Amino acid sequence: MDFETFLWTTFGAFCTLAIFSFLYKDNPFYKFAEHLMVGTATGYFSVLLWHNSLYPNLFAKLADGNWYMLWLNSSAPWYLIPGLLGLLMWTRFSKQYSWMSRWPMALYIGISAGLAIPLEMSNRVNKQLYAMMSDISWGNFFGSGLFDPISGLSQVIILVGAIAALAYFFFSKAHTGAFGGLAKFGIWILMIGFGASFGYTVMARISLFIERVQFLNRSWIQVAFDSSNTNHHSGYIIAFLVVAMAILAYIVREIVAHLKKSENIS
Amino acid sequence: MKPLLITVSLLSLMTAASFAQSDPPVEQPMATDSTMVASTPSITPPAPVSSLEAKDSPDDHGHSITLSWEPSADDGAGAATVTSYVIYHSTSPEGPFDSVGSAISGATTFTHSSAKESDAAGFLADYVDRYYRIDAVTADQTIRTPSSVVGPVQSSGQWYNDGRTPVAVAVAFFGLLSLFFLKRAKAGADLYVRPLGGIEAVDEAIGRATEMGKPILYVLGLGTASDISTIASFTILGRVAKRVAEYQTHLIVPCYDPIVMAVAQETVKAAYMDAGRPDDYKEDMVYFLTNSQFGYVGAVNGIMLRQLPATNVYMGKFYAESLLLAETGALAGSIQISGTDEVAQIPFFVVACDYTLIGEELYAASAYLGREPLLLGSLKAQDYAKAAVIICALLGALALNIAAASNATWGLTFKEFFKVTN
Amino acid sequence: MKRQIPLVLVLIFGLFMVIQYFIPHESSEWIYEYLLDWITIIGVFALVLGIWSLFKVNYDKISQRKPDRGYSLVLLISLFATMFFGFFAKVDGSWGLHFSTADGLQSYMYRHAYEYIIRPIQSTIFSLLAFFIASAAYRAFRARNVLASLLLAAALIVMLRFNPYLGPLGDYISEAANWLLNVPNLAAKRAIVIGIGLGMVATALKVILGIERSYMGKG
Amino acid sequence: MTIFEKMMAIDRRWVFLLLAVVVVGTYAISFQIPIRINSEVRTIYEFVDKLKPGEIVYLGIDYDPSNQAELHPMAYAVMEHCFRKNLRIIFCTLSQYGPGMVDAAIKDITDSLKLDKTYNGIDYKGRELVNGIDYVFLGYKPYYALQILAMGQNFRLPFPIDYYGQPLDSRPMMQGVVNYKQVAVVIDLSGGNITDAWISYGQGRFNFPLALGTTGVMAADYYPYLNSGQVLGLMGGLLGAAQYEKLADNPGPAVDGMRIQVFAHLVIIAFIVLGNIGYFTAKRRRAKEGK
Repeated sequence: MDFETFLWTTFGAFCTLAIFSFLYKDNPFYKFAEHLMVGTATGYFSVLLWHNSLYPNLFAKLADGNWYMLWLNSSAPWYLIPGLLGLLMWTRFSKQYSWMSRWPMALYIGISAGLAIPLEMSNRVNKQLYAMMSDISWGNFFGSGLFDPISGLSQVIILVGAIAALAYFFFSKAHTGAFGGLAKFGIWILMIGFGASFGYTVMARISLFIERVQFLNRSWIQVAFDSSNTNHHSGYIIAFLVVAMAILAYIVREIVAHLKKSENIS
Repeated sequence: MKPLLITVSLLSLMTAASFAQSDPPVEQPMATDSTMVASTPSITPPAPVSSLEAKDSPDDHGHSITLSWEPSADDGAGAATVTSYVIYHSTSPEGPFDSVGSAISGATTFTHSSAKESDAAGFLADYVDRYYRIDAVTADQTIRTPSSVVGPVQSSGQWYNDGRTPVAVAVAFFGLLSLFFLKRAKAGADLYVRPLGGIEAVDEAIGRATEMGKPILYVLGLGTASDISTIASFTILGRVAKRVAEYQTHLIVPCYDPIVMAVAQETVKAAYMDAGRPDDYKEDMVYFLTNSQFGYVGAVNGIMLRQLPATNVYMGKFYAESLLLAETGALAGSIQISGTDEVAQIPFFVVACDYTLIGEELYAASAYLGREPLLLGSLKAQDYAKAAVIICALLGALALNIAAASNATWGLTFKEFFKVTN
Repeated sequence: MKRQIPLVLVLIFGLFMVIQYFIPHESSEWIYEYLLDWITIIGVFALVLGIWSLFKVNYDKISQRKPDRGYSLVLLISLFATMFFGFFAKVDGSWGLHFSTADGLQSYMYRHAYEYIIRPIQSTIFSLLAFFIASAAYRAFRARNVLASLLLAAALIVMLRFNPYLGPLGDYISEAANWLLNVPNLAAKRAIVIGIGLGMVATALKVILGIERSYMGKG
Repeated sequence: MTIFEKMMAIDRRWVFLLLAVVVVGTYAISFQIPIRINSEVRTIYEFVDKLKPGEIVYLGIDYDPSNQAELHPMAYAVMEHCFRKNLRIIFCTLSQYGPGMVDAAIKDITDSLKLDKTYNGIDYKGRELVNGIDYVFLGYKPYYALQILAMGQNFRLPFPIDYYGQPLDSRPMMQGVVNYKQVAVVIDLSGGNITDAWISYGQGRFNFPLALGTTGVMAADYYPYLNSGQVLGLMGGLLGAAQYEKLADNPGPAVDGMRIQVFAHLVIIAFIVLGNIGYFTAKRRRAKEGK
C-alpha cells in the first residue's frame, strides 16, 4: 500500500473508531464522524442523482446534450410536463404560492397509491393465498412407507398457524371465546416466529463486526507496522500513532473525569 | 420502487435474451484435431422435434411469439445426444432462416421477442407473417436435425391480461366491500373495534412528554412518499401532531427523503391548524437530514442522545436501522412506539420497543387514532377480506386433499383458479 | 381550488394506475413508464428543498452561535465540497465544472470520499448492530409471561443451533431450530404479509377516494 | 441493590465490552473448538478420502465474490485435501466473476502445497503442483446449463483450450479423460441457480457422484436431494466448510469464523440467562416479602 492510500485508510480507520466510540457514549469524535457522514453522503448521493437520474431522464431528453439549450432541439417535448411539476415543488420557498407544490405531491401520491393496489393485492394476498392451499401428505401419518408425523404435522401447523395468526389481526371482533383461543394461538405463532428470526440474524450481525475488526487489523495496523514499507516507514507509524494517541488521550481524560467525579461524591 | 425494479429486471432479462441470439451458445470444436477425433465417440444425427407450434404470446404488449414443441426422441435418453435446440426464424416460408436463440435440452418452449421499441436491432414488428424452424442439436454442433417449418404467425399486443384475472377479482371484491362498509359507516352504524395496545400508548406517551417538558421524536423511516407504509405514517403523524399541538409539546421530525419532508411539513402544519394553534407551528420541526441510510441513523441516534426525547415514534418503512434506532432510544430512556410493514424488521421492534404495531396494525392505526366512522368502516372491510382469505385457504386445502385421496384432479383445478400468472 | 385540484389529481392518476395494471398493451406500458419517470424527476427536484433545509438548519446553528456549531460547519463544508468534486473534472485537458457529462463521478476526491469516508462509516454504523442485538437480547428476553417466554425460547434454540459444546443434544437443537425457522416462522410471515397486503390496499384506496387526506395539508 | 437486581440491570456497556473483547480475543488467538460433524459433510469427506491417487475430481467454483466469505473456505479445504491425497483436479467456473478468483486460489494452493504438513497423523511432504499434470483449469463459459450438458459429451466441446490457452489435448492429465465418466466425483460450490442445473442437467443426465457446497441460507432447500440419493453430500455455509476443515484436520478461515461466532453467541446467551436468573430470584423474593 502506498503512503497516500495509507493516509486515506488511516482516516477511514479513525472514522471507524470514532463511530465505535458511540457505544461508550456520545462524544466529540462521534459527533465529528456523524456530521461528516451526513454532509459527505448527502453531497455524494445528490451528485449521483443528478448524473444518473435527473440529467439522463430529463435534461438529456429535452436538450440533446446541451442542457442550457433545453428549449431547443428537444427529442421528447412531453418531458416538459414533469420538469414543470418538479419546478412547482420549488414554490415551497414562497409562503404565498406554496400551495401549488401540492399538485406534484398529489400526483406522486396518487400514482404510488394506484400502483400499489393491484400490485400489493397480487404479491401479498393472491400469491400467499395460493401458497397456503397445500396438499398435506396424510400418507405420512397413516403408514405407506415412511412414518413421518413431523413433516405431516408441520404442513398442518403452517396452514393452521397462518390462519390463527390472521385471526389475531381481526380488528372488529373481540378476542373472546373460541375465536379468542384461535387468536391467542396466532399470537403464539407470531412470537415464536419473531424469536426464531431474531436468533437467526445474530450470526450475520456478528459477522459485520468481525469484518470491521479485520479491516482495522489487516488494512491498517498490519500495514502501519509492515517493515517492507521502505519509503516513509516512519510516516506510516506516525500516522498510526496520531490516531492511537488521540483515542488514548480521550480515554485517559474520561478516566480522570470519572475518578474526580467519584471523589466529589465520596 | 418495486414496480420500477421489476421493470428493470424484466428489461435486463430481455436484453440478455437478445444477446443470446447473437452469440452461438457452444463454440465449434476443433474437429480436424486427430486426438480429438480419437477421443470423441461418434454421434449419430438425432430425431427432430415434433408437434412444433407457433402462437402470438398471450397477455403481453406484443412483439413476441411463443413456440412450443415435443422434444426430440433422442432428448434425455441415456447420455442424451441432444444438448440444445436452436430456433430459426424467417419472414418467408422459403427462408433465409436466421438463428434467434436457443433452448436447453428438455425445454419445450421458447419465446421470440424484442426487448424494446428503442432497441432497433431486436425489434420484432407486430402484424408481420413469421415462420419458424427448430434444429435439434447434439454436443457436436455440426450434427443436427431440422424440424419442419411452421407458420405463418403474427404477433400483437393485448388489451387485457388474462393471467391477472384473480387479482382483478380480488381488487373488485375488496373495493366493493370497502364501499359497502363506508356507506354503512356514513349511515351511522355503530362499528366496534377492539382495543390495540400500541395505539393507547400514543396518548399516554404524549402526556408523559408534556409532563417531563421533553420533545417527541417522530421517525418516518426510510420509505419514500411512494411507499404506502410511509403514506400511512403521514396520517398517523397528523394525529400525533394534533395532540402534540394541543398539549403544547415540542415535535421533532427528521426526514430521509425530501418529498417525505415536504408532505410531512404540510401534515404537521395542518394538524396545528386543526388544533387551533397555527402560530405554534415552526418550520424547523420537520427537516431534512440526509438521503444516506446509515448517515440518517447516525444523525438520528445523535438527536436521541442529545435532545433526550420523552417518546420516540417509529412508523413506516425500516430496514437494518430498526434496531440501531430502537436500542439507542432505549438507552436514552425514551418510551418507544413502533410500527412497520417490513416483515424482517418486526422482530427487532418487538424486542426493543415498548409497543409495536405489527404489520397490518400500522395501517389500522390512523383509523384508530382518528376514530372517524368512515375510517373504521374500512377496518371492517379488511376483516371481512381476511375472513374470505381464510375460507378460501381452507376450501383450497380441503379440495386438494379430498381430490388427492380419490385420485382426482379437480382439487388442482380449484387451486389453479387462484393462480396469478404473468 | 387549492384543495380540490390535488384531490382530483390523486383520484384520476390513482384510478389510471389501477386499470393500467390489467392492460398489457404497449400504449398502456408507455404511459406507465412515462409516469414513473415523472415521479423520479419530481423527487430529484425536491432534493433541492432537502438540501436547502439541511443548509438552513445548520446555518442557523452557526449564525446563532449554538454550542455544537463547529460540527455544523464540518457538515456544510463536507456537503458542498463533495458536491463540488462531483462536478469538477478534467475534460479535454481543462479543469472545470461539468454538469452534462458524468466525468465528475470519476474524479479523485469524489471517489475517495466514498471509499474512505462514506464506506467505513457506513459499515461501522451497520456493525454496531452486533452490539445492539446483544444488548436488546439481554434487556428484553425475560420470561415475564407466556408470550415473552415463547420469544425467548425460540431465539435461544436458534442461537444454539451450531453450538459444539452440547454433545448429542446439539443435533436435536439444530433440527428444532430448522423446524422453527421453516414452520412457525413461515406461518407467521405468511399471515403478516397477507395482513399487510390488505392494509396497504385499504390505505391506498382511502387515499385515492380522498377519505384519508391529512397528508394534503390545509388552507 | 441485591446481587440479583444487579444481574437484571447490568449497564449495557459491560455487554458491549465483553462482546468486543470476546470477538477480538477469539479472532486474535487461534485455538481449537469442537465442531460437530454432520453426516452430510462426512460423506463428502470420506468419499474423497477413499479415492486412489491419480483419480480425478471435478471442482466447480460456481460462485461470485459476493459469496466468497462462505464458499471460499470450502474450496480451499477441498483443494488442500485432494492435492495432499495426490488426486487431480479439473477446475472450472460457470460464474462470470469466477475466473480471476479461481486463478488466485490455484496460486494460493500451489504455495501452500510446497510446505510439509501433517494431517490426521499422516505426514505429507511438500511438492510442486504442475499445471496440466496435477490440475487443469478449464476457464469460464456462459450458459451454465448448456456447458454442463456439453461437458457430459466431452470436456473439449465447450473448452477446447484451457484458461491458460493450452489445448486440452496437450495436457497430460486429460489424456483419455473424455467426460464425467472418467471423473470420480463432481463437487459443485455455488451460491445460486447453478446448483439446480448440476442436479437436473448434470447428475440427472449423466449419473455421476455429485457433492454440493451451498450458502447457509440455501442449504435447507437441498436436503430433499440428499434423501433421494441424487446428491451424496452437502456442505452448508461457513458451518459446512468448518466441518470439512475439521475432518481434514486443516483448520482454516471457516473454523476461525465459527470459533468467533460460537463464543459471541455464548456471550449473548450468557447475558440472557443472567438476566433471567436475576428476574426470577428477584420475583421470588418479592413474592416472599409480600407474604
